[in-house]
Amino acid sequence: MIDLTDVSYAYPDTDRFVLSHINLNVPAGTVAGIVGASGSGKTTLAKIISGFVPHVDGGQLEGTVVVDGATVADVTLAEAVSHVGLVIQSPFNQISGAKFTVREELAFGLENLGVAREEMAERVAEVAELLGITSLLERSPYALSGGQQQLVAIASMIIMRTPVLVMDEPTSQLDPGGTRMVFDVMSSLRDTGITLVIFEHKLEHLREHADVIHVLADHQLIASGPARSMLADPRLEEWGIGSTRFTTAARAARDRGLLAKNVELPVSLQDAVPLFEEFDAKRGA
Amino acid sequence: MATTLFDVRKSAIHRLNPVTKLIALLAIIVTVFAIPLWWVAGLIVVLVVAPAAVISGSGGRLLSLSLKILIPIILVLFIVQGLTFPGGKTVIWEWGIIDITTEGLMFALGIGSRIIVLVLASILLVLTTHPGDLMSALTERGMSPKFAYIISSTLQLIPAFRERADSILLAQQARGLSLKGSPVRRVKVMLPLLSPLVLGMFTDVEERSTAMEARAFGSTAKRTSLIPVPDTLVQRIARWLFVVLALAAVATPIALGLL
Amino acid sequence: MSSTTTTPAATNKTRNRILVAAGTVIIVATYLYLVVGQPTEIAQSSFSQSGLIAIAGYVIGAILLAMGAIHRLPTATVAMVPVAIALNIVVGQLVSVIGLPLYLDSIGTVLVSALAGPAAGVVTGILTNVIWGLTLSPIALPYAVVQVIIGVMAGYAARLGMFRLFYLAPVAGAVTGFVAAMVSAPISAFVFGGATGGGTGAIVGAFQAMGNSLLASTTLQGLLSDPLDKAITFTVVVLILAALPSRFRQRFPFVREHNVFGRKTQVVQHQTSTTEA
Amino acid sequence: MDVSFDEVSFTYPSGVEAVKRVSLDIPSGQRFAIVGQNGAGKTTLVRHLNGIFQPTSGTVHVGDWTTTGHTIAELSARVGYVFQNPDEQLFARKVIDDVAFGPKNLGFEPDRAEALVAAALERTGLTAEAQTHPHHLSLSERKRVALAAVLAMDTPVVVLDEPTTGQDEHGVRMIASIVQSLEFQGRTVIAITHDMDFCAENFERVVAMAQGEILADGTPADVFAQDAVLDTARVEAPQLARLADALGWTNRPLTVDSFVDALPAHRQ
Repeated sequence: MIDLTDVSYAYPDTDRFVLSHINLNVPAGTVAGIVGASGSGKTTLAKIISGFVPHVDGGQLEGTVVVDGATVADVTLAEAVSHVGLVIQSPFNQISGAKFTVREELAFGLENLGVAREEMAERVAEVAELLGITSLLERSPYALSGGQQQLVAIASMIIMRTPVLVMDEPTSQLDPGGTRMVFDVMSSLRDTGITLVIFEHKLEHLREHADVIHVLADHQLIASGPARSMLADPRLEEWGIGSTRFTTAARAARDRGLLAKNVELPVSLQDAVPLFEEFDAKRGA
Repeated sequence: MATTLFDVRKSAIHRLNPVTKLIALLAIIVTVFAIPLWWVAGLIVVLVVAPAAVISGSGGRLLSLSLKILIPIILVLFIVQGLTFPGGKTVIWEWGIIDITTEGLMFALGIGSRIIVLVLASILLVLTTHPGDLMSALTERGMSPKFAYIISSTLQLIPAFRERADSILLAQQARGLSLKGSPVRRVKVMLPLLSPLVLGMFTDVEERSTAMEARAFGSTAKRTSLIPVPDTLVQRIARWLFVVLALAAVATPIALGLL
Repeated sequence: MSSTTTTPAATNKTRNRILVAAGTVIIVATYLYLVVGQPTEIAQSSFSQSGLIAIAGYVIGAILLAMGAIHRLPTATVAMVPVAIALNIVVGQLVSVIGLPLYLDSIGTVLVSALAGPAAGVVTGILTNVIWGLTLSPIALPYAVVQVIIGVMAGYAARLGMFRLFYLAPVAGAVTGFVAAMVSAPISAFVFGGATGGGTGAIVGAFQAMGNSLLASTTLQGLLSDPLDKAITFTVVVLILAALPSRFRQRFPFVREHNVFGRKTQVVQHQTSTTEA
Repeated sequence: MDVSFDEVSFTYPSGVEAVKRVSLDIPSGQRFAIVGQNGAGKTTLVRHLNGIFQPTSGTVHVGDWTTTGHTIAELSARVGYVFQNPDEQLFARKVIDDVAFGPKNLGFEPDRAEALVAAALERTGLTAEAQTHPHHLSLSERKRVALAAVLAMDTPVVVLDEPTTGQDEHGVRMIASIVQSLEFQGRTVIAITHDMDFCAENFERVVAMAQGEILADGTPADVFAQDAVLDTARVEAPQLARLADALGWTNRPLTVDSFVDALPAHRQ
């Protein structure tokens, strides 16, 4: 569904490549997670996949980007955005501001495309149901909590029915409650068959929702692999991404000989529980 | 949260098509300025604006908002023109070097009556029309959707920006910035306040325009709208009638040789 | 930049040029008619249609200009205009909190003109007054043309390189303020009878008492405050722009094309752009 | 410097009662954290310390001062406040000038100001970026500039509003080490945080808030042991505490070391 071949990119008026020789393949219907330290080029990569680089930002783009069968550089931005949706970091900025209720805000993109009124109403109802925001439809988008705003932002992209959705740190500005709300809807999104690319810092959540993890460091895609093994990889420390306490604790336990040498390290709570079950609860009491 | 004056009610005036109200407002303004007689303005207030205000149920707010704007203007108008009107000849009251002329007061009455109509009728429109509905109605009639976007978005952004400006003011004060001192010092204070405000706001714009493009704002398709704007045959006829009345108002004084 | 199909764009271009030209002609004609063509006795009586001509000419002219200008703006600029308008309003209020005896209510307009050009300035200018009309008081509406002129002049000042040097900006601001005062005077005189506020009304009264006509008095009153206020506005804008990172400023196509802030490395390009302007 | 809240209530002009009769004594040199979901009143409460808010009733003491008697600018000499969003305060063209803004406002001797600025840059790992425009840095680095700007003011009390949001691993570690080092200098650190692991590992006292009230006050071990409190405050326990809980352990280790140390005792 997404194919990046040997992609390098430098912003206008600079010779410094913020991304170099990126090769990335995301099969249709899967969820790809991309992790990287602050400043590693995550936002730029999100913009490349969704066509804003080079169509809006200009600059020097090498290699080919093919999304949903279309070569992004060869089509117009209008066509590119019909293949890929982009949810940006700040829900405040994702909301257009052109509309006074959530219902109309959701329809904003469809109005721009000239979709018929009856169809718009149907799609608004459907997407609101999917994300569980039906009760917010008559509220002002600016009167919502951060988490609710982010759900509206995601809904406003889903409604465009793009086969691919890119999310650039969609929970970075949310409290734990809001974060959980956003990750919960990712499960519903999976069921719709959409292809998802998530850029995220929160490793525990990523473990639960992504199929494959790609690591961005030193301007390159430096490693990739299945979610659990990649997110427990000790090299993530060197790359400034870190690891969950589940991973660190299991690693320390293994090094002290408390766990088997060949143990598969956990990333999330679900991974960790079976691993430590042999340590009896009652004895510790 | 919007910052407009819109008064949430469901009166007959509120339910009118926004374009009908807009054309009525324009016709009223054209009429009072085209026939510059104070009693014409007075009649319009009594026969058109006041009844509409009563029907709308927003009369109280209309009165308090308008008076706040009008009292200083009208007061200054009568005092300044009464005292210093260049064409003033007939002195009706004098005290030392101060004298008030009839011509000056008549001039103030003429101008003042029109300002009163302008302010009352405009505020009534704003009170009874949600800006979002006005924008949809105008976009439906061929206004560029970019205008609609800018106006609606500004109305919703102002409170957010005011909040951010406050927050910056506090953040800098918390770093020891004092607002006291000479005017020059206070101009200097503007920099640490404005620079983060501007940079932050314009950085947001970059993100926001990306998000809008992702939602096909740049599309050249003919826009549709989710919420239909209500309209009736009577209103369609009324709108043409308003236009004819306004044109008649412009022509009358010229035809009668009053000007 | 996103590409558009050529044929409709070309016809739009002609239409937009006609709109801009018509708007400009109407505004200029309105001013000349009110100032030059009007016999003084009529202008001094409330029984004349000068008020109608002032409002109608300026408002229609400003709307035509804005209609012609808005189609030229890419989405990135359209998204910037609300921020600029909010800045006009929020800074206007901040200034009164800090307690400065100025308006500084067009900082956003000047800023947007410097970064995105005169067309963006026109749209920001007219819509600032529309927003004022919707949120505060309708008496701002007849003055929309003044903000439009500030936007146009700031945009051309930017093209001419007036924002490259710290001391040129206040000069451009003073000139803009001068024009703004001249253009707004007929509205203050014929629509509001000189009574737009307590302080300004008293000054107009003083000039009339000295034997000036109403129009002359409102013009003189405007000249007392506008050039100074706009000189300070332009100075504040140039200071803000200087404090912003150059990478941020250079992201705007207008800034790059017209070399608004100057750059040692682009001397050749700089000369071509100034001759064009 | 000791700070204390005495029966402090605060109601916004809108009528929202954000803080309800809160009393707290925070002794000099304590590392003190406040947790709770957005809207719980955490930020409103700590903003009383530098006079941004004045209590509707009750009193706030900073050392021997009562905040009502002093302006924000005066209180800034005693309480340094790092706002959540660095972009709301950074304005200068160079990192070093922004960091020097506070000390200059406080009227420090040039030598002292210079030394404090250099030390703050060093501590936040920004010495190499002293001449860079703050806007050219990443969010994680900009947050550290804002922190350096407050550290350079050398205040006896430092308030951190969500210092770890938007930080990568490197940034979180650096902030943790700064919190520890402030304690060595005897300065009081008060932090609001959503990161429970950061909280459990770096603070000696935790207060959980919900709806303007204090639900629990104690060591991290005390507070994170109370399920009812965590539920009401809508916070999750630190990762390893949740693991211990899922395993049915009665004790809840909060850090990697204490968890691993507890393992042998549980071995079957």
